[in-house]
Amino acid sequence: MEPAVHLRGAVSLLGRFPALAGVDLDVAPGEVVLLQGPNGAGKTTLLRCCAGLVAVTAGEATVLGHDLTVDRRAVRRRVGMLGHATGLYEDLTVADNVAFWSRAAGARRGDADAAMARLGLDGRLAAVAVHRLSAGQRRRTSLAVMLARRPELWLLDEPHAGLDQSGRDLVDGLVADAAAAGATVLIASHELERARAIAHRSVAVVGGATARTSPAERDHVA
Amino acid sequence: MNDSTASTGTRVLGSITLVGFAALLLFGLVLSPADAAQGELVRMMYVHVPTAFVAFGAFTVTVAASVAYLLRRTEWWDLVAHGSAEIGAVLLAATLVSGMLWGRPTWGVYWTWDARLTTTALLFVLVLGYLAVRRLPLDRDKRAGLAAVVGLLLLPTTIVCHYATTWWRTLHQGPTIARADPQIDGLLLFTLVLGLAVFALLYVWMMVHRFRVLYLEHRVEDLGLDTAIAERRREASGALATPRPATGPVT
Amino acid sequence: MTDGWGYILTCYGLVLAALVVIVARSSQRGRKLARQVPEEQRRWM
Amino acid sequence: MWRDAALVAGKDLRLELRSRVAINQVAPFALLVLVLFAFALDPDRGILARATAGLYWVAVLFSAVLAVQRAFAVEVADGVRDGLRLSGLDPAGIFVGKVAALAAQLLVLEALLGLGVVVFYDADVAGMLLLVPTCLAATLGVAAAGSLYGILSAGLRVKETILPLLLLPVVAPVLVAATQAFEAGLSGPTSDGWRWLGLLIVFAAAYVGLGLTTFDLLLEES
Repeated sequence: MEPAVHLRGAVSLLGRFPALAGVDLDVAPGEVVLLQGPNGAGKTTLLRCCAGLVAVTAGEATVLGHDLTVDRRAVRRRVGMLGHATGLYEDLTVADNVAFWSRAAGARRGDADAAMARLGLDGRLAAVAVHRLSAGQRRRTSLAVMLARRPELWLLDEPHAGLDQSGRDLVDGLVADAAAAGATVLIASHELERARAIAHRSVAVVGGATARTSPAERDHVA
Repeated sequence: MNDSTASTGTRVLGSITLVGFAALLLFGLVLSPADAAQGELVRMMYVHVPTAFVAFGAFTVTVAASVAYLLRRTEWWDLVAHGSAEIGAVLLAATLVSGMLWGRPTWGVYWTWDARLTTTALLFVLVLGYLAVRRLPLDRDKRAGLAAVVGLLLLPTTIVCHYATTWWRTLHQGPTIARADPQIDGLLLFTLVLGLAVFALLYVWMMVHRFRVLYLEHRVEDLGLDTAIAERRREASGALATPRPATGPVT
Repeated sequence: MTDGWGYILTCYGLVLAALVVIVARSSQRGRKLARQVPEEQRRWM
Repeated sequence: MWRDAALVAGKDLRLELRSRVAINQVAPFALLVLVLFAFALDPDRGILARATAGLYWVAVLFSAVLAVQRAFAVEVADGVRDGLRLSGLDPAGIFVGKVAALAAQLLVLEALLGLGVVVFYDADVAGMLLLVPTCLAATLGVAAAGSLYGILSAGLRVKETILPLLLLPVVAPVLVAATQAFEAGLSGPTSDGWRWLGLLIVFAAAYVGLGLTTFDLLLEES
């Protein structure tokens, strides 16, 4: 089967800094892969490359069948990205935000409602403006936006950061469900224990390059 | 061989330009006659009109190169647009200064809010904005894209300038050359054409040099890049005892 | 009408001086950069 | 494209409804400019009456800079730009939506300012037939040029200073044409006024066209 993500010697420049200096990575469809490595190793850039947000300047890069060195836009509507930033309009309510972004992606109204319910955002919170939310609640809203878009490739950058216990469990559940439904998931995380538990395998990223893979721990995934 | 942006071609071109300037000074200040209406002041025209023409030509090149950059995305067009705008800005400044110095003795004021003056000043400000975008500390490609869009926008504004000129009736001289005024003295016309030719040559000469300077700036920027990638790779291999490429999927 | 030679000479002088300064600075910068870039990348020589 | 435009415009108007930045901050600023002109110029009505049209449009343009800054600050804050790029929204649709929302806000502002000049400057709005289409065409032009430069400068560190430098010279023809048309309109419509209106329409068309073709690039690279 064609891999969901295929990178070979991928180089990506942030200005004049080679954030990625030759990444090799193959991820099969439906696989959950943990990217681990120190700060500044290039994990975030790697995820942004896969989302088609950052240009791959050299090497091969194919995501969901789109050759990113030719066109990095077509892949975008098929991926969901949870970054450090929320990607939300501060002055709009939670419901407004989820409705806008999911409608932009062509999702049905029911998807948005279901996503909000899944993340515990229905009821009172739905009508609260985002700038009044706590960091964890914002994260949940971003996750709801992502869930409503039904991406085929999930790119999660530190998904557990800033969440309480139930929020973390929620993230793990979402990842498991996504993988079960056939979506591919890349997680960059420092919470190794938790992330290893949901990932099929992990890949070390150091100095803008991938280094090694560890054996799978797939028993934990339903 | 040599450590400059000059080549045989530019040396020849530069020599011709210098000789041209000497001739322009000779004809403009000595040989050409005083005008019946303007007196000696007509000599200002040999600087004012050619710089204006060549400046507008330079911005036309910038606009065309911006369009070409947006279509082709090659460094060449980016450098052409940039270099041409820089030279155009200098020439347009010369146009404004010579125009003011001409206006003071003829009209009694350095500046009037006449349509053509106003719109030329406006174009100057637009170009300053364009060059400000050019100096932004951004990625080269990003900056080139933004500058190309701003450069492209010089065109609609210049067209509106033109309409404003024809609609606002003012004291500015009409387009003298286009009418091919028969009263204009032969030597006077020759000097004007000489001025045009000399400033056009100057433009081409400076353009070649500016292009090369800007090209070198990019190459100097690139120099660090290979080292940076190598360093980044060393960081990767240093951190791991046994570096080897990632294996394929485990499926 | 005055003959206005003062204006004329100022005009010519200013414009020529500005051009000389700009050409000189540009060529100086060119020299400085050219020394840093390997010869094979300066194809015009 | 039209669906995306409606979605973005609706979102922007809702955002204004919730935050009320335009009505609580930009509109008072515009009135303040009018009052300051009255202070600066001899309170002798003669000068104000003669300069009314010009002062009106200067006030509109200064306020428009603020409105543009606001409209695009929300699009680049906290990862929203990445969201837009991933959203699958048509960039041309986003442009049209932004222009529509901006134009709607500017029109409200112009109505307020119109009331202001009638009250403070004792202007006589006789030539409504010319004034209204002039406002519409000028507003469309300013909104289109503003959106173009708004997205261009929004991601830059120097956005506050570079936006007026780039935008104000570009919309200067609007200032000239709208002022001339207003002067004609304030003293009863003449053929001269219609000609300036024509120029405004050409300007608006040019910038809408440019925006449709280049917004994609600006969203990508600014």
